[in-house]
Amino acid sequence: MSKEKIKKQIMNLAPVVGLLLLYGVFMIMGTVKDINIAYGMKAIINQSIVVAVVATGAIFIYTLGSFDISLGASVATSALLGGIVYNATGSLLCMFLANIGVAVFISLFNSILASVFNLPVFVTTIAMLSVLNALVLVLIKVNGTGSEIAVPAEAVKALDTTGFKVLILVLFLVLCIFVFNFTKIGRMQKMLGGNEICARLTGISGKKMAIIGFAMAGIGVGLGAFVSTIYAPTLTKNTASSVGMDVIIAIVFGGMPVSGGARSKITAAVIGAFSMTFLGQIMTLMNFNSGIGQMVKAVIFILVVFVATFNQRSKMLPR
Amino acid sequence: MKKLLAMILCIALCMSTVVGCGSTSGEGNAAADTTNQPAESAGTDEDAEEQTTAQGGMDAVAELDMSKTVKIGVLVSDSTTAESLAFQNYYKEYIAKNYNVELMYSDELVDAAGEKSAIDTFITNNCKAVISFSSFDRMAQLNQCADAGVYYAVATGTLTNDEYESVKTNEYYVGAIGPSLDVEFQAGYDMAKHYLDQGKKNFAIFGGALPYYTEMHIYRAAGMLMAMVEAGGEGANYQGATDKDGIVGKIFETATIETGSIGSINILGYVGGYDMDEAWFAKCGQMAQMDGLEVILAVGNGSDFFGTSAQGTDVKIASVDAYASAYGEAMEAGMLDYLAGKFSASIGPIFAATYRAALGSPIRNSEGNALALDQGYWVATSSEQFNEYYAVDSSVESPAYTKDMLDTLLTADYAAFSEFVGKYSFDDIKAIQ
Amino acid sequence: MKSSKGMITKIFGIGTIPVATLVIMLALCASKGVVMFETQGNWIAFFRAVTSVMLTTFALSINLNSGRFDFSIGSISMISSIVASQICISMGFTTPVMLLISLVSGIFFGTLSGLIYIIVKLPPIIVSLGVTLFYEGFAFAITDGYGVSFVANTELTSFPSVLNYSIIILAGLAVIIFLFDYTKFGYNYKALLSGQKVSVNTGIKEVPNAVGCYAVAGGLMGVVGFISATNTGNIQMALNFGSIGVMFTAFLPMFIGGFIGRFCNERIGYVLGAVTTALISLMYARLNVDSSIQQITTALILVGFLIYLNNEGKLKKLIKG
Amino acid sequence: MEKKEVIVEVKHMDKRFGSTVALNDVSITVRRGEILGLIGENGSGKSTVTSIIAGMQKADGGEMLYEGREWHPSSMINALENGIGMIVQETGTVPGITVAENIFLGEIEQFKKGVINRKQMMRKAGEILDSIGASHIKPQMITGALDLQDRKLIEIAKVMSKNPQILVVDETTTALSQIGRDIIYKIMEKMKEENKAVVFISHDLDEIMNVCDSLTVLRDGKIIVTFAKEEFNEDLIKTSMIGRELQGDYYRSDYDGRYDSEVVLEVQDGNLGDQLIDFNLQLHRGEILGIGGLSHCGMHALGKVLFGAEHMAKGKVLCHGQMVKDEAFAMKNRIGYVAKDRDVESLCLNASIKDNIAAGGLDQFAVSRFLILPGREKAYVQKQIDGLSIKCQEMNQYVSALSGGNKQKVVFGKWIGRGSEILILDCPTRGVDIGVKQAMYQLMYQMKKEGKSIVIISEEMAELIGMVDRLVVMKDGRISKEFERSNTLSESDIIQYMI
Repeated sequence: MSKEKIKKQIMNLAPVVGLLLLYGVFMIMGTVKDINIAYGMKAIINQSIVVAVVATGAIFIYTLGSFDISLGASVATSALLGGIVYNATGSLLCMFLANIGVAVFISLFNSILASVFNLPVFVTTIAMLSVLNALVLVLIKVNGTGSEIAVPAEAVKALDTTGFKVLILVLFLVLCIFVFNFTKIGRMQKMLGGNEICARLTGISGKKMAIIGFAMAGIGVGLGAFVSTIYAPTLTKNTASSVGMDVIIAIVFGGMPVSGGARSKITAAVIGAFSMTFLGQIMTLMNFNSGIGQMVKAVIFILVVFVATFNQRSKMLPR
Repeated sequence: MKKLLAMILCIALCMSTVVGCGSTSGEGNAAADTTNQPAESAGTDEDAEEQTTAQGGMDAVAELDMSKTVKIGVLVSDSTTAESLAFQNYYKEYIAKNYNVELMYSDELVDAAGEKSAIDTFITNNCKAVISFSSFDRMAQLNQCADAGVYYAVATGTLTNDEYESVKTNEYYVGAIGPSLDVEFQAGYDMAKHYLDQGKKNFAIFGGALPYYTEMHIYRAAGMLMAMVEAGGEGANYQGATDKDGIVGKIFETATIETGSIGSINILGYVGGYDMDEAWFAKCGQMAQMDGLEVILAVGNGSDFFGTSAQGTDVKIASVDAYASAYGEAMEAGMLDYLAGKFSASIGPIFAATYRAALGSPIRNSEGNALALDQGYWVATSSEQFNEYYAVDSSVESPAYTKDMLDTLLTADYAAFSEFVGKYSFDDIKAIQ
Repeated sequence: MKSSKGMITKIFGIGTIPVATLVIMLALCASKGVVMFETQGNWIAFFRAVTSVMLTTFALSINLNSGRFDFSIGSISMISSIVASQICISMGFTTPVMLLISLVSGIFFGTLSGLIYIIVKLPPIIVSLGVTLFYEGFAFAITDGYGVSFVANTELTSFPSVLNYSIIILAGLAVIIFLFDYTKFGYNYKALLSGQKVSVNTGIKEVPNAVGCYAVAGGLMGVVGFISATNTGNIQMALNFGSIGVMFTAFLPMFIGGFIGRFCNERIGYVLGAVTTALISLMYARLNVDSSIQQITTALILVGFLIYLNNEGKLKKLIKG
Repeated sequence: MEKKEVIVEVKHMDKRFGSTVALNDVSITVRRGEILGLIGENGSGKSTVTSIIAGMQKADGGEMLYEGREWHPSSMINALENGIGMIVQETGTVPGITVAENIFLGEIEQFKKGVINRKQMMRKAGEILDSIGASHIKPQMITGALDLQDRKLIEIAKVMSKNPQILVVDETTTALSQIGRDIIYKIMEKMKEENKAVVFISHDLDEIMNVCDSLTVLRDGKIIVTFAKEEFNEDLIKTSMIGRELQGDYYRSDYDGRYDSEVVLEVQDGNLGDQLIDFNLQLHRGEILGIGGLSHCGMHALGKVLFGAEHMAKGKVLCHGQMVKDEAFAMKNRIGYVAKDRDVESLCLNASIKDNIAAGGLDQFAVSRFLILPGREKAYVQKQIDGLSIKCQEMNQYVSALSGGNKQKVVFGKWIGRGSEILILDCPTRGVDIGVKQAMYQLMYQMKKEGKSIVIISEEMAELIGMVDRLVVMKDGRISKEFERSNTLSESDIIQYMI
């Protein structure tokens, strides 16, 4: 391997190295401060898992070079409808199916709306964000107590274990890795993200791939909603409201190029989601207040992404 | 190659978390057990104490060992309101400096999941107790704390009766001290009454989080309407309702306040929510400038949203919030006429109760149940009054509840404790001081 | 060149959307027995909405048109108005000074954001995520989370008036038109916008131009922050991307402006786009429309308009044949 | 022959892009009153050296003298202001602004009197356009709405407005029709007469030999040889360009224009705007069909139509009697399409060779047409790399790092690998060096012999004459003439039907 190549390799692994580094810092600081590390790891998994699952699905959208800002609202909507379904049927399976169904429906609606009417997906999702936020309020008003829709805590308690949640993440990740790396779909999506015209002239249907991509993202959103519900079964208007932006941050932090294409990595989401949580925990250990903590986070975020993409600088400013 | 490596690493990481979680959950339990042990031993102490309290009546408790630093987590639901900042200020600037405690604050929480993960973080950091200002899912918070052997206390608002019944015997539930919904109702009632007594007839109401069914706001609004129904003369009613339950029920039905007449009293306008968009600000503006309007009653912060629009009119604004300097200025400028505010030290007693629980000496009521004590507002109706209150409230040297006062709570029995909390008015506290 | 038919098309293209909106909004209000512009307050609210939406639209479009997506504009408006009001309150400055300081600090934070972008050379959307978090955190840190409240400062809060807003609208429009249509900066901006590579190769300096764009956008957002601060006399804090909401208000006027811009100067299109959305906002306020209905309606209008824009050709074909 | 006055001298210039050496100790002398040709394979460094002279980039080493003084242009505008202008190979105009703004791109300041005086700018732009004989372009038009040729003319106008002492023309003519070419030739001649200098870069050997007074050959970043006009010899030049003698035939050698009678692909009554008007065309098994014409005669649109990538307003495209409804259908029926604009339409530059080749053959090597096994994928790609001898370090190398010829090979690999029976090639040898060209011609011929059918859409008459069985000449969306393969066919025969 040439020197250049080694350098490239290191840059490419920057997000992974970043994660390991953050993990190390957390362990060291945790040991020094004598915290309950074992419980902490569990907490970190709990705190990362929803974002990790949703972001992993969203990689399919990002690979296409698209962008979905309504994912958080979508998680909330699907969690709420799932909650309504549970309260009506008393079946967790029904809730699960409702979670997935609703999320996939929303996602497909987004992509079909965009492809039928030739709209830029991103703008469609901005509009969708408003619609879903409003829908959340309406759902809670109509079907809940007004301030919440609650699934009984006992009903989901059995599932609220780290093992189960990690299992969901791993299964979904494996599914996504399979689809992304070992089937035609992943290749076609990367090609579309890299050069849409060329992909079309290679017989790859942008619309079909967008629909598949959004469907995969929808599954991620549905799983996220499910995991979110079993973790915190009381759903309110702000449920999952931070997920939308966290997903974007996680994906980028994990080393995924925002423009999508051939450099897309399916594992970026998980790496990014866990990195951000570790970072948050470290901020807590350092006793930063919200303002300072957020500033430090911002700086580290930019630095990591900067290092990870150091070998991709061009003469012109990126857009 | 590198992709493969990244993938393997990623899967390995997940696997390690699975394996780790197998072991973590085991370890976690073990850890929880270890944390449980002192707590449990504390629990047995407590049981013993309870028995003693039960047998020996209201005897004072033994000396507390305050040599070890106690970590307490604080769940913050809104880190930017005057109230929550005043509270944090009291904890940070006074409590943390005068007691051997380390207070950890959560980030701003917006949902039940946030609460849960914040508590996870507290437990990770070996907090012995959690004081909660966040109310998305209190039962879940309590259960989570109890499972980990961590004491849990509610610092704003109280539990509903049903909720209290279900958890009052939980040894990790310290209790709640704050305005109950009845107190909230009364606060609204008093506010409206204040103006009705002055002969005002034309009101507008700001509903705050009422459209999101935030109960304390609903009860405050209901209190206002109740006062109007009483003052409205023969046959006055709000949408047909004439009593407390009826009015509350009406608000729950529609999540809004209907404008119109209540007997001789008029509700000219209503705005709810915190949309903060152009349309919302326009709604606020036009409400403040309505013809004939005399008073704006806000269930929350009113002057910030209506003050400038009402500038130059005779409209009075009444708010419920905390003692923040901005309100003093607003009162001085005539933009705020009436403030029912929580005083920052009002969260002193719940700290005392939580702290002593963490030290192994929890306080329970005469039946051995968790605390459920009411506490109300300081009402200022003039700038002078505000300044007097504010001087005390904002002081970090001698706040409303000083260390000496709180120290008595650490060893007080239930009767003394509850009496102390019950005397929350400014004058009462001054008298105690 | 300027045939009368061309003129008619032009006037029609420029006027249809705002006029139709005005008529619809008036009709909606009238049907409920409400006079849309009843009080002075209504006029002020309308002009305020036009001003801040217009400035936000300018700010958003400057970078978005060049393919630079900027989440940070909301946070810039917050942080610069905080800096300005803190200074003014402590020094007892007057409103015009606060406006000036808002503008200057907006330019400062915008420039900073632009500098970070050109230094790290990451896609702007990523940089703006970091910058947003940073500014929000910074605003929080310098005010200890309290934000700023100066409700009682009648000097500063007396700013809202139709006249003052009109002055800002005209001045803002004039400055933007001057900057983008009559200066070297503007010409280079347009060239870079649609032909980045060619322009750079020709010798146009992209870096200063990009920083300039951020500076201008920042300055505009500083004024937006000033307007919202002087409206209520307080500045609310936002963390965790709470500040990005401001940006979303500018999309509809931007698209409307883009459409109108085919018939006239694009910036005037943006103003008319802002007028259109301000009319809708005022209608919501006058009729006390519930916020969820409001959100859904606005979103539907946005999607509907986009569908029209992106399928204009097809629609025309459909109508013709 | 008396030596003319030297205007620019490049001495020992070096330039590196990462690890690749673009220029290695290059020295060039440009003289007044002379048209200097630069020729070489892709990546030989000819564009690099001229772009350095014209201020587009900077050298790593060596020195440049311009009229005897040290020459360090800071930008293209800077160079132009000092008298060195260049018309680039790629599009050099910005689409979203007016013609006038393009002409004064980067030097708008001259109209600044407090503010930019738009009227004055427009007037001046009009004058410049008139002066080069492009009065049909109006200064206030939006550039993006013009066709490629007019956009090139704008660039020329921009350069000529500065009255340069040296004009560099970098492969500009490839994109132009005869009219455009004539304008350029005229300008070059005029410059020569005025005792100014021209540096002319082209792939077209005939053209360059016609136009130039001397010719410098570059290879792998080094100067190989410089010929004076009287030394021009096609074979010699070719040999020095590729560094060895061309083995075997360049085009095909036979004049046997026979092919099977079976129609594999046809257009029936096609109509597409002004690109295709009542258009009928048949492609037969084993046929190489050439389509010639001016660049906007509709032939490029025809290529897309044949592949199902563009839909006609009326009429249909049939492959073995079935409607070609989209690209996927076309591929299923073993049609392949090599687009004219390679970097935009045929390749994903920010992806590896593997990704690009594999993208075309997913259904070929995927198990059950779905599952992708890395081993099978690699084997498939390696086969194409070997078969077409694509020069690369490894298959994971990004396509953006390859030379034009190798890029085109990757495109071919994408289509040949999947066993395409019908290939639609739109300007397949555009910007491709001779060595690769020859290989491609031989490949096409080989494919014909295997019974495959090929459509070559080209603006280069020589390659059409050299390769096709049947030549269809298009003009304004219609077929203006059809020629069968013949050894007597000449360019002038064809051109009269194009214009």
